[in-house]
Amino acid sequence: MNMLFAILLAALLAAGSFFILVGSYGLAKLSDFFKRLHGPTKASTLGVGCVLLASVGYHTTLGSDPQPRELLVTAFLFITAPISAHLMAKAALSLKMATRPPEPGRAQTAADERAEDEPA
Amino acid sequence: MTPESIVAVAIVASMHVVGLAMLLALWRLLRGPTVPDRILALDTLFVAAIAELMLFGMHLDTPIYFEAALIIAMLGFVGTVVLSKYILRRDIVE
Amino acid sequence: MKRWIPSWPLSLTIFCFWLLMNSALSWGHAVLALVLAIVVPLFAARLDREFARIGRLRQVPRMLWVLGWDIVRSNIEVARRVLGPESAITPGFIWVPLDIGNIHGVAALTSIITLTPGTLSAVLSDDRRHLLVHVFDLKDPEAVIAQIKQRYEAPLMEIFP
Amino acid sequence: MELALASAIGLLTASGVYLLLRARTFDVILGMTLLSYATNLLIFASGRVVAGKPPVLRDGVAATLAYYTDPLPQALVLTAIVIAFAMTAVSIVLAIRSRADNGSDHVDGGAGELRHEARVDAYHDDRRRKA
Amino acid sequence: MNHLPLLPVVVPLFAAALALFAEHRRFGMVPQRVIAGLSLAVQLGVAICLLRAAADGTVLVYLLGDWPARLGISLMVDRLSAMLVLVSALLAVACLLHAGAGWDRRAPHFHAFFQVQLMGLNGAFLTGDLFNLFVFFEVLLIASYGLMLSGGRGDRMRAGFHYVSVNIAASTLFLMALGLLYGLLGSLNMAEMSARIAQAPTTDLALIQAAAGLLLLVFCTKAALLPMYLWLPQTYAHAPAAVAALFAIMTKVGLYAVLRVGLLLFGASAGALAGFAWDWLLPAGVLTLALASLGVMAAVRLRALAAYLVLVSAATLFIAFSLAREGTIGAGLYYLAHSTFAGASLFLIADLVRRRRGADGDRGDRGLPVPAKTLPGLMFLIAAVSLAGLPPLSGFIGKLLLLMATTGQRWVWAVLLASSFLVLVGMARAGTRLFWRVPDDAVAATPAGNAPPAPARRLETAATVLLLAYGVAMALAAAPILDYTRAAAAQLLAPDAYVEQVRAQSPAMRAP
Amino acid sequence: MPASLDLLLCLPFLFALLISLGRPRSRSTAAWLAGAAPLLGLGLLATMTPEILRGGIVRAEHAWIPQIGLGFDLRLDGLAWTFAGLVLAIGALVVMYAHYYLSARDSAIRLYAYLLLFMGSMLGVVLAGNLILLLVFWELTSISSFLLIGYWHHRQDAREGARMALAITGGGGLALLAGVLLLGHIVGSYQLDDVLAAGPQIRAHALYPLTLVLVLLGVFTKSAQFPFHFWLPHAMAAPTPVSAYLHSATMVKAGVFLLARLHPALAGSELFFYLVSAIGAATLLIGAWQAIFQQDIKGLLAYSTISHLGLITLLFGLSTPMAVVAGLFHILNHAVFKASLFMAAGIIDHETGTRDMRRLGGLRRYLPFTSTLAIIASLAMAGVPLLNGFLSKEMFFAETLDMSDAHATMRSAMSLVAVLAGIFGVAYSLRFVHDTFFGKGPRALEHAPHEPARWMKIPVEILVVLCLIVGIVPAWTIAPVLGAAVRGTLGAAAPDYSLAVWHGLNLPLLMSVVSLIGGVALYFGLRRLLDLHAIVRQSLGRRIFLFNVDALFTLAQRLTRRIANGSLQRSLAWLVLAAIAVGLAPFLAGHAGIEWRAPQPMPPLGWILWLLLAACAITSLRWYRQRLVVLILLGGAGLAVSLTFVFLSAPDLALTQLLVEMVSLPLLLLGMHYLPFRSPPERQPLRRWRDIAIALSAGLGVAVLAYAVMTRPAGGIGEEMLARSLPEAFGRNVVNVILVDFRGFDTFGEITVFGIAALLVHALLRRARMAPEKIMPGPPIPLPVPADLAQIMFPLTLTVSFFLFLRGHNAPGGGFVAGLVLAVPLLMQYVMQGAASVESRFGFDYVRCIGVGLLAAGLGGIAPLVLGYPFLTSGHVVWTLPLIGDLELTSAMVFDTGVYLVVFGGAMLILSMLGTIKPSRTRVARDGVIDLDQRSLRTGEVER
Ligand code: NA
Ligand code: NA
Repeated sequence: MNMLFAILLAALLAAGSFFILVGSYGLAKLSDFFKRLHGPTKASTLGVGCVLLASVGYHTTLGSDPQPRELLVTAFLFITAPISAHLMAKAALSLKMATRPPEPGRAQTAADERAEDEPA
Repeated sequence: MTPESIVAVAIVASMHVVGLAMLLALWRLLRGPTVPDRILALDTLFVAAIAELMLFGMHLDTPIYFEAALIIAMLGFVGTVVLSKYILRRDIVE
Repeated sequence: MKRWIPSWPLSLTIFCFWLLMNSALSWGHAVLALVLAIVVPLFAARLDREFARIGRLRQVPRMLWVLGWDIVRSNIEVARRVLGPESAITPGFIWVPLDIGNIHGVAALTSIITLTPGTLSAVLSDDRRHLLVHVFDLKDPEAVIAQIKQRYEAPLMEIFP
Repeated sequence: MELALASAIGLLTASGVYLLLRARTFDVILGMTLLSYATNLLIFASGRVVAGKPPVLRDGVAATLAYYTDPLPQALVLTAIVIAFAMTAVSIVLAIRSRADNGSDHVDGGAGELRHEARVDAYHDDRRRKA
Repeated sequence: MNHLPLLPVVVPLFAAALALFAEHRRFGMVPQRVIAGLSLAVQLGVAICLLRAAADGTVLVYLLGDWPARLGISLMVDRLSAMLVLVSALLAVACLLHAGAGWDRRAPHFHAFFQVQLMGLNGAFLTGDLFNLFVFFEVLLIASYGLMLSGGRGDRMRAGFHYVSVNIAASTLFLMALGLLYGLLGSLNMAEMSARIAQAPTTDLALIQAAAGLLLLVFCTKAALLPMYLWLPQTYAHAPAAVAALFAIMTKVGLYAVLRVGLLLFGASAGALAGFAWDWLLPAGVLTLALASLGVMAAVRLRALAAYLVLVSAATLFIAFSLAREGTIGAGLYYLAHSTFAGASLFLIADLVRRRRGADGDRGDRGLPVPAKTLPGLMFLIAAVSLAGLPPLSGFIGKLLLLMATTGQRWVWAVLLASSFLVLVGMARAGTRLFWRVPDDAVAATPAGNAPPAPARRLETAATVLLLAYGVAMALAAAPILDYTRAAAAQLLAPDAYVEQVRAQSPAMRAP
Repeated sequence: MPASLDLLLCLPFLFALLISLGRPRSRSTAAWLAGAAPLLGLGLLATMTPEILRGGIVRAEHAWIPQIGLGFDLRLDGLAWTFAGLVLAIGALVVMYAHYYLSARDSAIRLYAYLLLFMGSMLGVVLAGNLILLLVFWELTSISSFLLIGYWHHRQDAREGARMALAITGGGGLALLAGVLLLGHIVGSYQLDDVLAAGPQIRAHALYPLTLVLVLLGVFTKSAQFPFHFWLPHAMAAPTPVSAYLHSATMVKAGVFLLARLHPALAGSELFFYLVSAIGAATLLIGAWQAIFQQDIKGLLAYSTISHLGLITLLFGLSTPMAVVAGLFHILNHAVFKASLFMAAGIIDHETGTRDMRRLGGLRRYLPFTSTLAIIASLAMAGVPLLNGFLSKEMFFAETLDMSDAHATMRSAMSLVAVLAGIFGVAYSLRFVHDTFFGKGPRALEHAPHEPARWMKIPVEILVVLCLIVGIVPAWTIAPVLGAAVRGTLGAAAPDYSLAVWHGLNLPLLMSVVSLIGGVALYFGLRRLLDLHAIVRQSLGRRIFLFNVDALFTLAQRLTRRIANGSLQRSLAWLVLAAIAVGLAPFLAGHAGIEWRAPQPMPPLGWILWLLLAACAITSLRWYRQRLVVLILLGGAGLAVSLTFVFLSAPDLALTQLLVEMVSLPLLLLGMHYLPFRSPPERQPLRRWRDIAIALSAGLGVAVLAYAVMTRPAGGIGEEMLARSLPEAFGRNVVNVILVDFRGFDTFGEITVFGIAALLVHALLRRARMAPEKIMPGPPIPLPVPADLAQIMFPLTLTVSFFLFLRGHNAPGGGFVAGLVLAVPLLMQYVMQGAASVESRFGFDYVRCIGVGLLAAGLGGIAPLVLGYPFLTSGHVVWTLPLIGDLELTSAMVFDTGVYLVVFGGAMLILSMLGTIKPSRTRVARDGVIDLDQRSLRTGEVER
């Protein structure tokens, strides 16, 4: 294995694990749910992305698994992560965990606000 | 240090860092305080698990954990979705 | 042709997908991939509710590049914020008005907003004209809206007319 | 490693048993789920604790227990997982039908619930009298 | 290659799958019933062939997947399993007849469940592999849940939850025991395990005993031995008639497993562990018998009484088997078949009574006497005589055989006879309350809006008569049956030949 | 000759069957049929008489269960011949009598059928040549007498009497069974001949006392001996023909018959002597004394019967040959006069409508003929000379005096008892005669009584004539019969005796005179002293019996309700406790304990995983009442378990566990919707601590066992599987090879379980209408963006599913995993788009899908059968195709396809059924909607 390549892999791994850790750290540390929501959903995508990239590099060079199949993992993660985040945010809003601004173009009344969480 | 050993060390270190990340997520999972927090923590655990799986595959130099990682990436969000949907509507299939 | 291959991009994706998934490239797999590329979309098409169109894919590579770069950039930004003092963060919601109507486009846009660190799409209004976005560190709402519309929505409207 | 796995199995069993002895259908089902984790790990453990030697044969490696873990317990666990899932499905459906038909999610139905409440009341009366 | 041992498992499975296709309102019930009937006919035929093949003492070994028994799963047909397969097929004929009178229409997927239940029973009786036994236990359990619950509502659901929960807990224990045993012995084939137990190092003995103890505990739970019998009266009293009748053999599966595992794994050649379980099975059986007999007396509903009688028979069998001699086991096997048929018939009679009496059902303490009672009364009398162990029916012979085999164990006698007495008193009271009462003041007080009594359906009566006829036939043909059961017992008590035959059977095309 | 013996026994049963199946329209046809059986029987018996009188024995033997020495062996000797004649003759008379006795409302068919059944059973007892066969018929008499006593089952007293008789005689029968088995055990045979020949051997055996007591229990219960005598008066609720038959001549005589039958085997010991004669004497006295105070004629006769049975028992107890002769003689005499008395009582009842002596009296004027007959029979009962009763009573007196000097005290006591009983006997006979036929009365009758039909009296006439001629010329009439009986009983030990009316002036005659005078004096003295009519005697025995039975039933009920109270928690707690005990037992029993071995070192990463698992498990206990929270925690535990599998070399397991988690979570959530929001709090610290203790012990136990097993050296059969997997089963993923090949049969069963579970869910939910506690307000939420993304994913997941299916044999995957990978994304579609929307487009019949899957798996399994290989043998083909290359096909793939379909169909059926439950509108309207502001952030549910 090429030294440079090795260092590159190590760097990718370091970056990946760093972002994963930061995401979790944010999750643990931040005080508000919506702030926490940013940490893992983001950092993890890049973090896991880096690790997967490293894995592709590693297995391709070692020849035990020449296909860059890990890309598929990334692809799926990129499709599903927004779904998760979207629904978690919706759920949190439904539980009134944050006040949300009134939707433009709609008169906002107290009664409406409730109806909004469960749009008519 | 050979390139191999550098990578090997990096892999093992990364595994521990990701493990640490999982512990942080675990803390949030146990602590809450709200249900969405716990859901989020579980989601994070799943994502971290993908990384851990790939790292373990590299550590053992085997592609055998690919399927498991693929499944988590592909379907790990199911838990998050149904739990959130339960909060939203209770009847998750309408 | 439409009857047998409802969606070329999908068939192509599946073809590549199959070849990628299997550990070795071979003619056998190519044939199998071809078969799947024809059969699977036939099945999947039955679930499609809106049959949204796909336009020119010219913008895709640039899009991906911009997206990748933004992800890296804002990941670092968010990491910095997370590691820094929490009091420095000023989160907030904004409604982003949407011009894009194609459902795939809307989906792609919300995904991109969520995937780029610092922003997170929370609610799509019922008329699909507005998207509620949570911003991690909201300094200038207008700037955020402008950036979203210009960097992501515009090219997406070209891909998903 | 064995110590950790054994203690985890023990913990899961204890938690599962405790929940199994609760009075509500859902809690009982939760108990069964935890117990099934414990069971699966226990069967799995009967193939001994071997890290990093999955039983997927590779060329050039002798197919012995020196290089691969015992595959049989794994196959058993797979069967057990599937059956446990089927049983969970049946019990949850039964729980909701039982509640819908009998008006109570107490494991012993409405009568059990009344009995339970009477016992709780008696306990409180007792406490009050002592106080 | 003789595929006979396979058929009792595969035929009902195919029948179940086909029955699913025949389920359509457009087709009506006929195709399903035809499938079920054909399947049962084949099973009956196969069972008879198996019995004849096993009668001379050979052990048919069927290597599934053509792997040697230690590697794969083998089906084993010895005298005992052949007999039990036949008993369950005979019982199933009656239950199917009864259900065919209309219950199968009301219970969705009835025929699929029924066939799978048979598949599970047959599989459990035939398999030679301990984990496979677990699988077939689950097969027959899931089908039994289906049979019990499909088409039901109300209290049956609660009883069902009880039944399912207890069984899941027991299955969990089963798996734990299996895990431990594999870890200790490294095999799941019963014959193989038997050989390995004999050579186990002394330091492993306590562990093996603990694991095997858990295993036997599971079987005892299924067979409803004290203190794990509490689920049974609940369940059986709430199951639909045809199903409760079929369930009469379910406790016998547990007993079968105790017998099989106890005698094969911990038989004479098991060294230090030989016969370790029997010592405490006897007192447990005696206590169960006492409580079950009291339960018979206490039962207000006929179905509950029948359920406690199932318990009585199971406890009696535990006593017989725990003595582990050729005489007692041989007698026990005769009694097993008898009690299965007689117990089942009582469930059918209870249902007949229940439906004829309208709102008061099969309650003994109030309600009108059974209308048009001659036939049901007669059937009840015969069933009662048989179950109480009075002559001249199979029950008497069964009890007689047991008593003869236990001469010298006076307190076993005392318990058996006392239980007979309690059952006699209990059944006499139940019978006179249900069939001999006339409307009195208490009855006049019950609301007049009783549901009109349902008519007797011919098929249901035929099913009951068939079950009772089995009992009569068993009494008449007691000699050959006893010869067989004694030979079966002898075969069980000398497991070495069995083990040898299993280990010697080589695959068709592979190296052994 | 043997054939006619078989026929003799079968006749009653045949005719019973004929009557009950033929259901003759006219009552007289029924009566003729019923009468034909005993008459034909008597004819048959007559053909055998010469042989019997010659001292021979007629036998008929058939094998039944030779292994246990039970043969269908009939044996007619003198004793049997006598009794058979008695049973048949009196039976014939009773049938005739019954024909006139029964009212139009009573079912003649039923009575005759039961009577014949009883007659057959009784004949069986008499003819049995094998003790077990005797027992069979013995119990049959109990059953048929139960039916006969309960004939008028609309009457409470009839039901109670029947039950009492069954309980006592049936219970006694069980004791007798034990006794007989012991006899067989001692002798080594149940053949009567063998047993009778083995008297000394039996009496010398250590088990003799027990055997004797058990047999006597049977005898005494059947023959209504003290203290079991009380059932007999209550059996009088039976129609009078039944009483006349059962309680004079047959059923109660079965006991004393057995005493006679087994006399050579059992009698002759001190124990026998004291036990039997003491009981007999007690019964004799108590029965006679009680009889005096009865108001019901049948009650009086019943107690008199008890007394006479006591007398007979006492005689057999004395055991001397002459006593046996006297006993046998009295059996015959008593049968004759008591049957006639019962019939007379029946006539009185029939004609006056009452049997209460307080209302009767002076019947002599209305029924002169019947009265005469009854008076003669009563005199026979009292032991008046020139009547048959006198003869046997005189012999009895003589025997009490004739005891050896060794039993001097006993001799005095018994003589006294005899005289006393004689006095009482005269007294009650006198009471019957006086209160019924003389004096004032009858009172308050509906119509004046008159003589019954001619034919109804004939049986009484015949019997009374018998009383007379036997009493006057015994030697010409009864002597041969008695002789046969005595020979049959005693064999060579039969004594010489003379049946003469006049033996000269001797002590027994004096005793007779004393008892006659004493009896008259007692009766009239008692009348003077107290108002006999005012005495209402409660039967103490009945009260004790009912008290005991009630106590037994109450005990049974209390105990059963207390133990089996239907509590699931109790069932499960017992199971767990039993498991703990069983697991602990071997270590307490003193086997060499566990050999502890050191564990492998644990990497830090492992501890992280351990922490994840342990924390989730324990925290779930803290939160279990909040269902949503605990499900999330369980999700964490599930992930930890999956990761454990990953690290411990089980990728397939990890995959499966993950997928099952993904399916179980929606499953539980779907179910939760229809359950209350949370578990109510528990505030029973004791209960909780108990459960905690149980849980901890169970956990500790499992952990210890697991540790001990894990640290043992490996050596499972799995190693051979590893070695043979690739060369013989052509798969690299050994776990999958095990699933579809080595142990494919397990998988076969497993998918059946899965499919059936799904079908059960379908059956349970198909038409169920249910409602959640409360529903969310408003219409469903559209989720266009997640729906679109999920829809894009769907074809990809389909492809992955196919991929996993194909690769399973060589890499992690396989049919089960692939099936779930297909199901989960489809479930997502249900979640995002709603069930109706998906099913309208993607209409799958999941039930059929399961069916197809099961068929495919089955067909995949049986395919090798065609080639002569066993079920599930996997074949392997490599096709080399142009362009494509080698195509590997294993027949296990067909099987795996079945797995795939069943799993997919099953999972989808379960989830879609749960997702499409039809809400119960009424419940929804009643329970209302959730106030969203009431929901707690902490638990996500409404807090109450
Ligand atoms: Na289970
Ligand atoms: Na689970």
